[in-house]
Amino acid sequence: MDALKPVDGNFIQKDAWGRLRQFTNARIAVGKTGTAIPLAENLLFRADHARARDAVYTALDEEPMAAALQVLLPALPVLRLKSRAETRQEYLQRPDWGRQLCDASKQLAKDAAGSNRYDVAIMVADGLSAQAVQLHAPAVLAAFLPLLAGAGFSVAPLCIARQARVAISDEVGALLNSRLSIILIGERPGLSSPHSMGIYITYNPAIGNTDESRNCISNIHPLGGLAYQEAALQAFNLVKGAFALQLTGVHLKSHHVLGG
Amino acid sequence: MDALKPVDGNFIQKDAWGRLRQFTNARIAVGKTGTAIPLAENLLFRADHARARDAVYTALDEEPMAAALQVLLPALPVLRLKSRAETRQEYLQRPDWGRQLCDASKQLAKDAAGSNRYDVAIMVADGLSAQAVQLHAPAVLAAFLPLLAGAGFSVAPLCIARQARVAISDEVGALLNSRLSIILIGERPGLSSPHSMGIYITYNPAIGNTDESRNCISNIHPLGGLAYQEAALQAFNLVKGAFALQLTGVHLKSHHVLGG
Amino acid sequence: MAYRSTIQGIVYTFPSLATLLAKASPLRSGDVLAGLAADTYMERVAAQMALADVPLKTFLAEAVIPYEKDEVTRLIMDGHDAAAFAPVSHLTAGGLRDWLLSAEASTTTIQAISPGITPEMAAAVSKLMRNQDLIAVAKKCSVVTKFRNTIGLGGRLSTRLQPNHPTDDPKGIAASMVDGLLYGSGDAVIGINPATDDPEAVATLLYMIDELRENYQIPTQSCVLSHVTTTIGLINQGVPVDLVFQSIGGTQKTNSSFGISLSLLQEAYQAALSLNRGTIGNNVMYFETGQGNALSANAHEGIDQQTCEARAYAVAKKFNPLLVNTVVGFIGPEYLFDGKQIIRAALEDHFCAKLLGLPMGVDICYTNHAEADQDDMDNLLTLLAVAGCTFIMGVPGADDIMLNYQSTSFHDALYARNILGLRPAPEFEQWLVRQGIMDGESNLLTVAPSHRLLKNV
Amino acid sequence: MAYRSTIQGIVYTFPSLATLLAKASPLRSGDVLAGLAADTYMERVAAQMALADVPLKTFLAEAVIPYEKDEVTRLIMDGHDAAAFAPVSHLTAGGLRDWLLSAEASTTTIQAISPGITPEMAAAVSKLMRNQDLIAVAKKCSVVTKFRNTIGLGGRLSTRLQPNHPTDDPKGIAASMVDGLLYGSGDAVIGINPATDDPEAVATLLYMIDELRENYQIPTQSCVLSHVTTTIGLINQGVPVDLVFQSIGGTQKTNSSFGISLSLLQEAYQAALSLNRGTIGNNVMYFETGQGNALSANAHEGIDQQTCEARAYAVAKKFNPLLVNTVVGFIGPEYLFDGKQIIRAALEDHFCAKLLGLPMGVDICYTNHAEADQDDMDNLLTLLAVAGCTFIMGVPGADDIMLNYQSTSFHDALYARNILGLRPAPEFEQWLVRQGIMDGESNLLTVAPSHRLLKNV
Ligand code: B12
Ligand code: B12
Repeated sequence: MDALKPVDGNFIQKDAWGRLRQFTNARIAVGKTGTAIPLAENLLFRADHARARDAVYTALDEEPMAAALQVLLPALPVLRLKSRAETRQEYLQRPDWGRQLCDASKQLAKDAAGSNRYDVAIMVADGLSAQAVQLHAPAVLAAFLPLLAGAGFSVAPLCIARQARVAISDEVGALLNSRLSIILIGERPGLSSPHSMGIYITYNPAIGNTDESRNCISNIHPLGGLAYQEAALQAFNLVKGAFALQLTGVHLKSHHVLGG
Repeated sequence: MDALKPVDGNFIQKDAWGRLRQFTNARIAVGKTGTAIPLAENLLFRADHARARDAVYTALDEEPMAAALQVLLPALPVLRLKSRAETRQEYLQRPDWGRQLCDASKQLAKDAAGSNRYDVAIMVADGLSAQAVQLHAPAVLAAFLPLLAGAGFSVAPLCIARQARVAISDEVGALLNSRLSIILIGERPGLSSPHSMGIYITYNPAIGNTDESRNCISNIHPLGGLAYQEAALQAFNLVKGAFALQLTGVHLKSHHVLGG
Repeated sequence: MAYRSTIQGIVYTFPSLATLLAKASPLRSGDVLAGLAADTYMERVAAQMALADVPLKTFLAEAVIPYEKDEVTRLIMDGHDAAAFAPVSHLTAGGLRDWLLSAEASTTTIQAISPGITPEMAAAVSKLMRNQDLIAVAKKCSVVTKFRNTIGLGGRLSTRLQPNHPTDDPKGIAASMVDGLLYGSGDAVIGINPATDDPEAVATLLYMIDELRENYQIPTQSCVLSHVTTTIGLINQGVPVDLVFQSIGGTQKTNSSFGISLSLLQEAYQAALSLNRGTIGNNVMYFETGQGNALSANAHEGIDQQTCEARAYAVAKKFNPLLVNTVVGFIGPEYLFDGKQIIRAALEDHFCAKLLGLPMGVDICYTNHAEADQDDMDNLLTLLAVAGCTFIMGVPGADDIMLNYQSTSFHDALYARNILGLRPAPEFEQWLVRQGIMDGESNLLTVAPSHRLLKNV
Repeated sequence: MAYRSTIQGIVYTFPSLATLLAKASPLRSGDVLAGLAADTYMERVAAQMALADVPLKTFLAEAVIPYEKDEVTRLIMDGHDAAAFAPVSHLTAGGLRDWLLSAEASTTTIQAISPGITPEMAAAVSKLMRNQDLIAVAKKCSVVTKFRNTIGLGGRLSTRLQPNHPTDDPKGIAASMVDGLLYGSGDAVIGINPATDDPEAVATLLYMIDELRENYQIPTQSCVLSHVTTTIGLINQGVPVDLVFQSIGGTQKTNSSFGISLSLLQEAYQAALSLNRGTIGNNVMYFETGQGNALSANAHEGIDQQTCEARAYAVAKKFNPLLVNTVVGFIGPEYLFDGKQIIRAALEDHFCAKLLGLPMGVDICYTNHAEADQDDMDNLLTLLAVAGCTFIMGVPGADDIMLNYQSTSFHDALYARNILGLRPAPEFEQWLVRQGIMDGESNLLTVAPSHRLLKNV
């Protein structure tokens, strides 16, 4: 460089494959300066990080959720449950508490079930992104419940579970005398998808089950994730497969379901 | 290495100058393995670290301190003062609060002084190691106060200052209408000297003074530090110098004091 | 047996080797959660002092999980190589730390004793080490594995290209894959985490990568990280599987919560070997581990998470993997609270695995519920590159849009290679040069829109 | 002037450049204490976005502390080199970050523009950088200084031997000094912090080191880090002073709280130059800085601590120092809370100083009231060694028994040199080899009790 000439304005190297960005939300073709990511992209990344961190701490807004669920299954009450974790801080530090109902919620679930038996118990849980279920759970259930009803499965009272982990579905499913338990839960927020929902399905829900005996449908969200309708269909297929094989988990693959 | 022969037991290299350890408490001649400090020494270091951290959080035991000070200057009350920092946590996070008296203490000091004027105000403050002053302040003052008295300096009521920083001596000295302010304070704890005391001396104490206008005597402790008697003598010499030059700080050096 | 040490007149007692190991572990949230951590810093130091004095032989005599109860313990005990152990058998855990750091412990001497070291010994030593020790000794270790290229040579840093997509969309995945390849990434493996466990979807992805690899003659291997049962099924159907993946843990119970066992892994190993797809070597397995996976399945058996983790390496070792990596910050702050704990755990995992002879990579990462950010990852990346880490992940812009966490970007790998003069696996490096992606000095070249790799996508 | 940025529809406004710089700073306790930190992470990112867009020219137009009020501002503005600035004068702060990382920015091009960069510009750029950026760019910078040896050459890492003693006892200090020399430490300087400010005690120490240095013909320099007024007095008395030391800050008020001013430093500089004691060069000053020193004297003038720190480098630069170092974790958690903040600040300080053309070393350290430990220091040490840090401290066993904090040990320096192939200053290295302390490959040799250096102590 001549010390008197301005430095060349084109030191950022653009990538020649920007058009590939249409196929994915991944941060591809961001270019580089030296070996580094250009600053503008780094700053967007940081803003997304700040947003994803906020998503972890946003609480579930119970009223509208309860109302939405009530509409979907008007005949039964909506149960509002809570785990043993009182605060978000506790939730993050004590995953074990997030897997257990608090005493009041236990009683509530027990009383609601009475001696009724159901095929399927369904929970909507905040998990690590309350916004995820807030945004997506009602729509997915709106597609899913009719499929269940059409196939003749009986459904327990819908539940909202706050400060909950996946495995709380064991306890809830068991208390509701259900043969299968389904939890719609906020996945941990990502930079590009802070509001992504997962569905976990467990046959024979019982405290102490571990993950090899569940199935999972993941990444349900409208930002390039799994569509609501498709998620509902996959869940329904797994439910059918589960009742057919009388199990969920690693031994239930979708080809079983589809008769493959 | 022959895979069947035991590894040589002498892989730690000792240093040939262990005898130099008699001259210092520094961690010299610790030997090495490869380029690393041998584990035994690392573990002692860690234990010392744990101890030094504890020293930060040990509180000043006010009763015995007050009793000891009372004995040293029976004619006047001992003032028990507190900074604006309520807890240790606050003290550590808000050094600015540690430099200011809480309102009650302000009043106490003002009332105690009344319209009296003194040459020297003396404080004993926890600083970052309450144990340091707990262990050393009474002994140093026992040597120091007679020197002051002998030279005819008048001394304000002795003060205990909790959760205090060096600069609190400005406010206390000013409230006690004193021409010079002396604070004996716990220095931050070190691994080898968790209980080391410093003395800071300020002529014309006034809120807003900064450190260029103080003098300092440091590292007073019996583990190879400055001896009590010597510390008292140095402090006394600085006081004499301060009154002679009518200042303390960078322009007061010990040779002024000694007429050098 | 009880263990003991004294500091300033206070006697600290530890009822068992398991407790001693747990209390000697540097502070981390998972051990606190499990109720296993030392109560005070001083108690931790006391445990380290007692642990330093434990003869290595004790680790063979006192199993942290009973032999009868746990197949991982049986694997460790039955597989122990007494001849390799002999040269260090008179040492204590502390003595082993001092020896490993000494000039006497060279790459070859460490390799010679490695089969005599149990995971618990490695864990014990790591707990006594500071970070610089973990780095310095790991750097001395050398573990080389092969499939279609050579992983783990000195002066090299490989990357797993991780082109995930939330719906496993082949186009989306291909886009990220090309992006990665043009950034010089993918020599360790092109490895996709599938969002679904549907065998057909997984097969589609395997065919797609295989075609790309064949088309461009890329000297690397592919993997879709589905459950091992899914992969076995696909092998049986003749789908082109290079590497078999599985997450593993250090207790039988953890593995069973993952739906696996040693015999299932053995079955998968045999199936993969039978395909004979490696061109220059036969390391066909890829394992992932990570502190906290046992506790998160309530399967830790009262063992601290770092010791559990080291035990998982015995499982990995058994199947001669091409790659192992610890997903160190992946599970979340419940197990590793912040950047400091993640960094420490990563260095421990890397050290222990290398000492035990594994080709260890690290998923340098954090989740959005952890107290960590890119600065912590930059630190860890630099430290691991100095320590001679085998491979790291390559994720577009460091943001995994399916797994929802941040790992290392393609750029990060370039930074690490550049700042320390490290290069990709030799066969892959030559390919990059041939493709005009990199020059002979490991500088990335600017690629024209007409580049071959950009043609079919 | 007000600055602005928008994220997801929310507009963030920052009333002044000073506020913008403060809010853009990565989180640290000192800025929170001063009430200057961003309220939320998102606000911090917004500030960084706005800062990235600020033209560099704005930094010349808007002084963060008024010109009339502060002699450091005057030094910066009056000393600005417009010709050197010209090549980058059209860039924004963000553009400068991108340029510094680009291949175009080589060691020489960075050196050429350096006199055109003000401390505030450097601070701004550092706030936009992640840790890997700070490392990568610092590594490209080169600053070489000389007195009796050559400091700052590529592939070298020097150490200040710091043999402090709580009562300045010459025997105790000599013991630590010999320990350090036999560990290969002391090429940057043999520098004692005195526990007392008594000129006679200081003189005694200066005579002692000078004699030792002469006796053994050690190609290095000495320093007693007393107040500059004390040192000037000693120079006038003919005491052998090699380097003049002083702690400095980035505002006039901070310096006055230290009892100094630019003219006092100028006087000291002239006095030291007049002695003409350097054999191969004339860099005679040694400065220490450290984030938080301004705030701790309530002299920060509403400026964040990292910007204050960078401004101190303008003061240092004026006097062509042989050595500058930031005592990064020295003051305490009030200013840098934990290992993470200490590491970040150290990398910022090192980067800014190098960019501004200073021979920057780092006192890699922490106090016992901070949330940090040896692992954090190992991390930072390794990172700085990769970044090309000029020198670090050498304290026996890392424990300074007078200053009451932990710095780096002689062993730490050996670790860093060994793991990265770094060597001491060339003249000193040759001396070590001649003395049989080190071999030609930078390996420390075992020294016999009869070694010359052990004779007179
Ligand atoms: C975190 C995570 C893990 C962690 C779980 C530990 C923990 N405490 O969180 C670890 C690393 C152990 C893990 C392991 C595996 N995982 Co996983 N995991 C995830 C991830 C990234 C986030 C999950 C989440 O946010 N949960 C929400 C919170 C609130 O729930 P939680 O109660 O705190 O945590 C529970 C769940 O995460 C559950 N879980 C995690 N993974 C899996 C996988 C399956 C099949 C099931 C049933 C449950 C399950 O385990 C936790 C403890 O109960 C998802 C991707 C995503 N975007 O969601 C993949 C994901 C769910 N995992 C997946 C897979 C394939 C696996 C493995 C089978 C991989 C393998 N081959 O071994 C293993 C084994 C799982 C098992 N059967 O036990 C796939 C599932 C594909 C599918 N549709 O079936 C996903 C979608 C993506 C992926 N490829 O990794 N996983
Ligand atoms: C921390 C420290 C500093 C910090 C202070 C910032 C801070 N907020 O703490 C910094 C790095 C800025 C500093 C600077 C200097 N220090 Co200093 N410092 C120390 C140290 C290591 C610990 C002090 C301590 O524990 N204080 C106790 C706590 C509770 O007090 P505090 O209210 O929180 O903090 C105040 C004091 O630390 C005070 N202070 C700190 N250093 C000095 C020096 C002098 C002469 C005075 C009067 C006050 C003073 O300033 C703080 C703010 O008011 C001591 C060594 C020791 N073992 O004590 C040396 C020590 C006190 N400093 C010393 C010196 C020489 C200096 C300098 C003069 C060096 C120089 N040439 O510029 C400068 C300038 C000081 C000044 N005039 O302003 C000498 C004093 C020798 C003597 N007997 O006069 C000591 C003994 C050792 C040393 N060589 O560093 N120092």
